[in-house]
Amino acid sequence: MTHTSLFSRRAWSGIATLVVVLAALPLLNLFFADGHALHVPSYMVSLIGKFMCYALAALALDMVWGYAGILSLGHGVFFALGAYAHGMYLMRAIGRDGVYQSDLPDFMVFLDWKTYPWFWSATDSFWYCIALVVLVPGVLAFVFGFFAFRSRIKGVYFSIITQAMTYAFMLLFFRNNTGFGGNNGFTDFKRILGYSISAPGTKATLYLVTLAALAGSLVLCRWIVQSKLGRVLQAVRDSESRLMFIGYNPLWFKLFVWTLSAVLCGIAGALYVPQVGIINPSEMSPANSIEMVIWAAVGGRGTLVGPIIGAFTVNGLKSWFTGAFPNLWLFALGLIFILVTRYLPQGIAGLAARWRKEQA
Amino acid sequence: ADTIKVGILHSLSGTMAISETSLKDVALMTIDEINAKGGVLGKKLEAVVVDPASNWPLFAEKARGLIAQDKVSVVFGCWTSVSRKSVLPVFKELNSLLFYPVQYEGEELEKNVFYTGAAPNQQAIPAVQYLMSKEGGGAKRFVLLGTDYVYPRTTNKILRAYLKSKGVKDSDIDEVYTPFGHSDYQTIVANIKKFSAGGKTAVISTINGDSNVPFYKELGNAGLKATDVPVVAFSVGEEELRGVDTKPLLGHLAAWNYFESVKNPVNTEFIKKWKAYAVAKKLPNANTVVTNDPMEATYVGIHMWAQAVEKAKSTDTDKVIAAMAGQTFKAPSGFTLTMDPTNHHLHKPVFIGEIRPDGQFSVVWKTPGPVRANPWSPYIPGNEGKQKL
Amino acid sequence: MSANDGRVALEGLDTTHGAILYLEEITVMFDGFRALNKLSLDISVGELRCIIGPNGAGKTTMMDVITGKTRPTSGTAFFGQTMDLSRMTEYQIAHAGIGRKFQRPTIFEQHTVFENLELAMKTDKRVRPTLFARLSSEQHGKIAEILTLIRLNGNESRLAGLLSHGQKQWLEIGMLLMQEPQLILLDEPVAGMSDAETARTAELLNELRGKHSIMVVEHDMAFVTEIAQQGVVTVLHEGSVLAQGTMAQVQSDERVIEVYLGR
Amino acid sequence: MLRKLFLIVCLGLACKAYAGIDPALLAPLTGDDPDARVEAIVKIGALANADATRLLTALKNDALYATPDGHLYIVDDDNAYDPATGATGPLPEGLDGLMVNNRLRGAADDALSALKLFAPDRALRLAAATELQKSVTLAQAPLIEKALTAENDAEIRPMLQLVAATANLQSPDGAKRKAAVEALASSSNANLRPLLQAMQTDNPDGTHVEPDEGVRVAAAHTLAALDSRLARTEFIGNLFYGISLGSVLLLTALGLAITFGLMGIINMAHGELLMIGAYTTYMCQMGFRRFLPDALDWYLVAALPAAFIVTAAVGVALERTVIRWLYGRPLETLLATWGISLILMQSVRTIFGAQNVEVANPAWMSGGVTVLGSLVLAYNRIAIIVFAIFVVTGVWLILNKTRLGLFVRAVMQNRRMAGCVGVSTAKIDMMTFGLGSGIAGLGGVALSQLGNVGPDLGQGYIVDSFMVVVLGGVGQLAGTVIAALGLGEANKFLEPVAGAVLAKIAILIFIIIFIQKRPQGLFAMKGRSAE
Amino acid sequence: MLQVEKINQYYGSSHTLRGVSLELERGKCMALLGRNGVGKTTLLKCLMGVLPVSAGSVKLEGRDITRMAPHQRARAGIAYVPQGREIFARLTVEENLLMGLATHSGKKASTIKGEVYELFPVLKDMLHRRGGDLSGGQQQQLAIARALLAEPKLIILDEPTEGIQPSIIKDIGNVVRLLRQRGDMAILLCEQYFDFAHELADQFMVLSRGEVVASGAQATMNDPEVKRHLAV
Ligand SMILES: Nc1ncnc2c1ncn2[C@@H]1O[C@H](COP(=O)(O)OP(=O)(O)OP(=O)(O)O)[C@@H](O)[C@H]1O
Ligand SMILES: Nc1ncnc2c1ncn2[C@@H]1O[C@H](COP(=O)(O)OP(=O)(O)OP(=O)(O)O)[C@@H](O)[C@H]1O
Ligand SMILES: NC(N)=O
Ligand SMILES: [Mg+2]
Ligand SMILES: [Mg+2]
Repeated sequence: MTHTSLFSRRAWSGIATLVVVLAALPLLNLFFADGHALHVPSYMVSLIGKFMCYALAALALDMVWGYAGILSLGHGVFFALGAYAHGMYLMRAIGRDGVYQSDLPDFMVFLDWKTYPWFWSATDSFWYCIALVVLVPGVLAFVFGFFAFRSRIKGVYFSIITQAMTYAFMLLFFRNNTGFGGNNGFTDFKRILGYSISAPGTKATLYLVTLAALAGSLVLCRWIVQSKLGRVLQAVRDSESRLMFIGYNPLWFKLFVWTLSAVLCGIAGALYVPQVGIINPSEMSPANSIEMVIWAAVGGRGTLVGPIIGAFTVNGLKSWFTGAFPNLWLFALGLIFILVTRYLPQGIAGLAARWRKEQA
Repeated sequence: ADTIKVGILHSLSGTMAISETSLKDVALMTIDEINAKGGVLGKKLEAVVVDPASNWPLFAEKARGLIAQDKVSVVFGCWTSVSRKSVLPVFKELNSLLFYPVQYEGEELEKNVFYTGAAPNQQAIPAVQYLMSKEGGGAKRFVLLGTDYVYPRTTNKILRAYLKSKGVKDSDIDEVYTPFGHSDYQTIVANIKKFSAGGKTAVISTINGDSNVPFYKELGNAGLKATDVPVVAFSVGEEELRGVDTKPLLGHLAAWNYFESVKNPVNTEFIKKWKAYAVAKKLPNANTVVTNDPMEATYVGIHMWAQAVEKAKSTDTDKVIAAMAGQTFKAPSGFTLTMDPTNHHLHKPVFIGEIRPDGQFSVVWKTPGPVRANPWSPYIPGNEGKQKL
Repeated sequence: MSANDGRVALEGLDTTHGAILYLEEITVMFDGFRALNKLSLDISVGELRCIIGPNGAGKTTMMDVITGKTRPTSGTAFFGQTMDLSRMTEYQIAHAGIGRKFQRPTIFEQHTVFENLELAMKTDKRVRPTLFARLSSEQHGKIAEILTLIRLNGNESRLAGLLSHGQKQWLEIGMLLMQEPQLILLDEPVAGMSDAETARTAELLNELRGKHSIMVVEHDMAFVTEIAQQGVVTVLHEGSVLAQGTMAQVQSDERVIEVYLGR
Repeated sequence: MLRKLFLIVCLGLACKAYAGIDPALLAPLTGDDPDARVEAIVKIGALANADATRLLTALKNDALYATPDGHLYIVDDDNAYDPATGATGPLPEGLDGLMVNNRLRGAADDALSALKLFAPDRALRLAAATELQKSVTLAQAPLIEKALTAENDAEIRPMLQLVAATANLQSPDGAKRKAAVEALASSSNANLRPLLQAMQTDNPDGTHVEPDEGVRVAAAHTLAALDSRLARTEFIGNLFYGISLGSVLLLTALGLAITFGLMGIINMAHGELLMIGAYTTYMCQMGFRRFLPDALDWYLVAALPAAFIVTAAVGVALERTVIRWLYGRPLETLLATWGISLILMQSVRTIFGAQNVEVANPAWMSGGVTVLGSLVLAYNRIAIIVFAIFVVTGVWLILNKTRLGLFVRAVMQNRRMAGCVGVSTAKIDMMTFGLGSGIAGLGGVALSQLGNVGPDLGQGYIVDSFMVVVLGGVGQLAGTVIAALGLGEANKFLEPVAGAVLAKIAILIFIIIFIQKRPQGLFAMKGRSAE
Repeated sequence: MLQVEKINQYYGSSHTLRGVSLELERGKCMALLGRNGVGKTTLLKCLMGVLPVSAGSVKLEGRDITRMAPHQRARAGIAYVPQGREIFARLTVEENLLMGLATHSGKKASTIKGEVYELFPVLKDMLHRRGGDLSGGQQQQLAIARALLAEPKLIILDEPTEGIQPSIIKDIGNVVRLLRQRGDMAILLCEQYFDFAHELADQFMVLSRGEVVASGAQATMNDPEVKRHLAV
C-alpha cells in the first residue's frame, strides 16, 4: 500500500543502534589502549571499514537487480572507476615522496613520461577528484545504459554486455600505457588532504565517513523504492512491456536507477581505496562483479538491508575462513552458498522476515 | 610465549595457487627443519598459514592480520609484484618484515622487505647475453613476448634498452603482449615464424604461468624447434614443467638462480628432504614433486632470517634488519649466498638451462659466482646512484 | 533525444473530422504470412465498435498495430488527424490516449491490486514526478471507486498474481479505466467470465459508451449483440474486412455464417 | 618413432659393419671447447656413413654418454654401443650424459639432413629437403646438385631445385644468381625475403649490393610474386586460425548452450565441468601409461567416452542434489552454481594438487601438415575442428530428431504442462543437465590437448562461453555455432593488426555494440512466441 | 471411473477447496460451474496433480492417485486442457501435437491421427508455425487437439470455449458429444458458457467459495436454485 514512513519504528531504532555501535568502534580503538577490555583492535576497524564499502556496493547493486530486475555483472567497473578517480588524487598527494622522488607518480617516471597525460590534469585537487568519483561512473553508466536500454536489451543479454564492459576495462587498465599503473595499479599512498593516511585519526575519519555514506545511502535508497517510482521499477522488473502500454517510458526509469547505482558504487570504491591502500584492475575482473551479486543474493535481494548483511556475512566468513582453515575454506564457503539458495530463497533477510512472520 | 610466530602468506586458491602452494609447503618444511634443530633463540617456530586467495586487497588484509592479530615476527610470502605492492604499506606502517622469494622487475627497495629472488640483472640480462653469444645461437632478432602486466612490461623495457646498447635495431625487436590467461597462440606463433625469416631470432618469454602450456604446444606443433628459434623463459621452472608434455620443448631455455638438476651435496640434501616431506605430509602427487628457484629462495630466506634472529638475539624488526646485512648461507644452488648489506637483495649465481625430456633443465651456462643485484636497472634513465636503501 | 521526447501533449488530439482512428490499407506480414491484408477501418469519436471474425482473422494483430506493438509492413494508422501511430512507440501511444486490454490478462502480478490501479492512473508519468508522487485524496477516491466497480474492494492489498482468471480480467479493465483513455481497445473482455459477469461488463460498456471511443473484439455473440445495439459491427476475415453493418445484418450474412458463426 | 627412423637410416646407408669412427674425431666431443665440438660434428657428418648417422642421431636425442676418462658411448636402454669399435656391451661405470646444447644439436641437424638427402626412404628425403629450405648455404650447393641428379620423386625434386636455387643466390656467378632468382619465383619460402630484399638495397658507398642489373630486376619480380603468395598464405592462415579458435570456443560453449541456453541455469560451474573432462583425460592417459603402454597413442579414444560419462555423472549428481530445487528461479542458480564451482575447484586441488598436470598430445596429434609452402596446420587443431563438427552434429540430432530432444525442449519451455501430458520432467531435467555436462566434459578433452590442465582451467573459459551462447541467442544452437565461429574469425583477423590485448578489447566492444543491434542475440526468436 | 472424496486445498492460509467430492462414470460428462474465483481451476489442478491436496483422496478406476505426480496421472489416463492454453510456445504446431502422444510408445507415439485435423482444419495449415505465434483461438484449438490425441480415459477441460469462434464452439460441442457417445471416456468440463454446458453435460456440480453448493443431473441444471449460485 502507500507507505507513509520510510522504515517502521522498530527498523529505525535498529538502524540507529547499529550506526551508533559501528561508529563507536574506531573511537574505542582510539581512546582505549591495546590490552584494555574495551579496546577494539585496529585490524578489526579496518576490516569493518572495508566491509562497509562492499556493503555500499552491494546496496547499489540491489537497487538495479533487486528492484528493477537488471542483473549487472559489471558493477566492479563502477566501483573501480570510483576508486581510480579518488586514487588519482591520492597518487598526486604522494608528492615527491615516491621512490623516484619525482612530481610524477613512479609508474609515469618509469614510462619516461615527462608530464601528466590530459586525463590526469587537475587531479591534484581533492574536490575535482571527488567530482570525478561521481561523474566518471555516472557518465559511463548513463551512456552505456542509454544505448542498451534504448535498444531494449534485457535479461541475460544485458548482464553479459555489462560483463563484457568490465572485462574490456580490466584489459585496458592492465596495459601500462593506458596510464593507470598497469596491474600494480595505485598503491603506497601517503596522505589525504595533508593528513597521514596511516594515522589512526585519519583512519577513524575515513571509517566514519564510510559509515555515514552507507547509512545515508540506505535511507536514500529506501526512500526511492518506497516512492511510486519504486513501484514503477518493480513493474519494469515484472512486465516491462505492460508498463509501456500504460504510458511509462521504461528507458528513463531504468537509466535513473542504473546511473544512481553506478554512482553509489563509485562512491563505495572511492571510500575503499584509501582504507585498503590499493586499487588495481583486478577489481574489474568479471569474477569480482559476480561476487558483488553473490553478496546481494546471500543477503536477500530486493530488500536493501539484505545485501548489506550479505556483504558483511560473506566477506566476514571469507576473512575468517581464509585465516582459520586456509585449505578448506572454499568448501565451507561453497557449501554455504548452496545451502542459502536451497533453504533461504530470500537470503538472510528472508530468514528474518520469515521469523518475524512466525512470531506474529 | 614460548614460540616465535612466523606468517606464511601465499595464495592457496585462485589463479596463483598453481605456483604459490608449493612455496607454502617448502616454508613449512624449512620451519620443521629449524625446529628439529632446536628452533630459534631456544624457541620453536610456529607457522601461521593464511590464504590470500590470489586477491590483492585480501593480501593487504591478511598481512595486517598476521602482523597485528597473530603478532608474527616475520612474513614469508607473495609471488606477484602486485601482491607485494599491496602489502608493502602495511609492513611499513606496522614496521614488520617480509621475505619475498620470487624474481621480479626491480625498481623497488624497501627497508621492510628482503628480496631473495632475482632482480633483472640476475636473470634477464644474462639470459639475453647468452642468446647473443655464439654458444647461444648468436641471435640477432628478438621477440619479447609477455603477459600484459608490470613484470613483463618492465623487464622488456630494460631488455630493449640493453639490446639497443648492444646495437640491436628497433626493427629487430618485436614486443608482443597477451592478456592474462590467453590460450590461443596460433597467430603469435605464426608471427614469430614470419619474424624469424628475417634472421636468427630468439624469443624472450615473460609469459605468465597459465599461458605457457598452450604457447609451447603451439610452438611445437608449428614445427619451430629450439634449434631454429630458441625461447628463453623467466617464469618457467621445474614446477611449471610438471604440467607440460616436454617432448616438444626440448632445448628451449630458462634462466634462473637455481635448478633442481644442479649437482652438489647441499642440493642433494635439499631435494631429499623435500621429497621426504612431501611423502610424509601426503602432498598431492607426492612422488613426483620437484624443487625450483622460488622454493630455493624461500628456503634460503627462512634460514637467513633464523640466523639473523640468532645474531640479533631478538625478533625485533630493526634489530633483525641490521643483523641480516651480510648474512651468508650455503644454498642448494651450490654457492654461498650473501645478503647484500645495503640493498636487501641476495647475491645470486645465474644459470641458464635447456629443457630436457624429463622436465628438468641441463645447465648450459652459468656465472662463475654470485652476482650482486641491481634492483634499479642502469638501463633505465634516472636510476644511477639509487642502488642503496 | 530529450527527456520530453515522445511525450505527446495530451491536448494535441485533433478529431475535427469526427473520426478518432483511421486505419488505411494496413498490411502485416509474418515470414510471408499475411496476418493483415490491406485492412482499412475507421472509428468515430464516441463510437462503440464491435469487431468479430474467425480465430486468426487478425483482430489481435490489428490491435497490436494500433498500440505500437507490431509495426505494419505497409499502410498507415492515424490517431485523430495528426498522430501517425506507426511512428510512435508504445508508451507514446498510451500517453496519447489509447488504452488496451489484452486477450490474455496482463497485469503486474507482483504488485497489489491497489498498486496496479495506482500505476495505471492518468498522471504525469515521467521520472521526477513519479519519484515525488503522493496520492491526493481525490486520487484515492478514484481508485476506491474503480475498486468497487470491478468488485475487487477488499482485495486491494492482495497480490494481483493470486487472483483468479476472471478477477484478473476485471482488474485489467479497472486499470484501463484508471488510464482514462480516449480510445479503449478491448480484446475479448468477457472470455472466462461467467454469464452474470458478462452481463455486468456489457452494462459497464453501455455506460462508457459516448464518453470514450471503444473497440471491442469478442466471440460471445450474446454479449456482442447486447453492446453493439444499433451500431456498426465489423467482421474481419483473413486480414481484411469481410462484412460490416448492424449486428442483425452481419449475422444473416451468408459469408459470415460460413466462416464464422457456423450453421 | 625416432628409433625406427634411425634404423631405417642405418639400413639405407649400406650396413657394411664399418670399423667405427676414428677416436680422434670423437675426442673433441667430450671436451669443453664448443667450437671444436661443432667442428667435430661437421667432420663426422662428412663421413656420410651409417655410424656417423647413428652417432649424430644419438647426440640429438641425448643418447650420447661419456665415461669420466672421455670415452663415448651411445646408450640404448641398457646397452652401451661404442662408436669407435662398433662393439655393444653393458653400461660402463660412471657414465654421464654428454652436455648438448642447441648449437650442437643444430649442427647435428644440419649434418644429418644433408646426409638424409641420399636416403632411399622417400619420407626421409622429403624431411631433409624441407629442413634444408630453412637454412641452406652456398657451401652445401654441390651436395644438393649431386642429390638432384639422383632424385626422381615428383614432389622432392622441385623442392630440391628450389633449395639449390636458394643456395645459389649467394653464388659469385651472376648468371647463376639470375637463374636462381628466376627459379625462385614459384617459391613460397618466407626465409627468402631478406635475401631478395638485400639485393634491392644499396651499400653505404652508393653501389648496389647486387651489381647485376638483370638479377636486380628479376629479384624484384620474384619478391613481388613471393609477397603476394605470402599474403595469400597469411590470409588463409588467419582463416584457419579463426576456424580453429572458433571450434574451441564452440566446444567450450556447447555444454553451456544446453545447461544455460536451454535450461536457463546460469551455470557458473560450467568451467569446472570442462576441467573435470580434462582431468578425466589425464586419468585415462595415466591409466594407459600404467596398463596399456603400447596403446598410449590411443588413450584419447578412451578418454572421450570416459570424460562424457564422468562429467555427465557429476552433472546428474549436481542436478539431483542442488539444481532441481532451483527451476523457475534462474538467478539463484548463479549463486548455487558459483558455490559448486568453488567446491569442485578445491576438490581437484586437494586430490591432484594445485599445479597443472601433464596431458600429452598423442603422437598422431603432434606436429602439423605444411600447406602452401609455409603454412603449418597443426594436427591437434585439425582434430579439434573435426571433433567440433561431430559434437555439434550429434547435439543437433539429439535435440531435433529424437523424442528425447522434443521432450527436452518441451520441458524447458513449460515444465508444468510437459508433466501434464505425461513427460517425467524430473527425469528429463536430469538427463538434459547430464547431457550438457557430458558435452562440457568432451570440451574438456579438447582443451586438454591445447593448453594446461589445472584446477583453474575452467575459469579461463567461463566468460567466453557465456558470451558465445548469449551472442548467438540463448537457446539457439545454430546461433551458438555462428557466434563461436564469428568470434574466432574476428579475433584472428584483428589480432595481427591490433595485437592480442587490443583485439580482445575490440571483440568485447564489438559484442556490446552487436547486442545493441540484436538485443536477443544473433538468432533472435521473433514474433509472439518470443514473449 | 473418477472418485473424488472430500478434498481440501489451501493457498498458503486461504482455504480454497473445502471438502469437495464428486463421482464421474465412464461415458459421462460432468459440467463444473461457478462464479469467477470460486476454485474451479484449483479443483481441476488438484485432479491433475499440479497442485497438492491437503486432505481427501482422488481415485481413478479404483486406483488411488492422490499422491501421484502429473506425469504419472497422465500415464494413468488423464488428459488436461488447462485454462490459459499453455501450449509450448516455441515448439511447432506439429511438435505440440506430438507432445500429446507423450504417453504412448512405439509407432503410435509418432502418428498424429487425421481426426484432429478434421476437427481443427486450421492446425493442418499451420503445422510448421510455432505454437506461440498462433492466435488465441487457434492456440485453444491446439490445446484441445493435444489432449484428444492422448486418448485418455478422463479428459479435463478448463473453459475450452474461451476465445473460440462460434462455429468451432459448435464443432467442439459435437466432439464432446461424440466422445461421450463412444462411451470410453469420462469428461469433466469446467465452463462459464452455461448453454454450452447445459447442452453437453449429463450431470453438473456448482462450486461456491470452494464448496459444492449444488449438483445433480442435467435436467435440474436450469433450476433457479442452481442459477442463483451463478448470479453475481
Ligand atoms: N509472429 C507471428 N508469426 C507468424 N504468424 C503469426 C504471428 N503472429 C500472428 N500470426 C498469425 O496471424 C494470424 C492473425 O492472428 P491474430 O492473433 O491477430 O488473430 P485473432 O483475429 O486475434 O484471432 P483470435 O480470435 O483467435 O484471437 C493468425 O493466423 C496467427 O497465426
Ligand atoms: N497461486 C495462488 N495463490 C493464492 N491464491 C490463489 C492462487 N491461485 C488462485 N488463487 C485464488 O483461489 C481462488 C480460486 O481460484 P481459481 O483459479 O480456482 O478460480 P476459478 O473458479 O477457476 O475462477 P475463474 O472462473 O475466474 O477461472 C481465487 O480466489 C484466487 O484468487
Ligand atoms: N614478480 C613477478 N614474477 O610477477
Ligand atoms: Mg486475438
Ligand atoms: Mg478458472
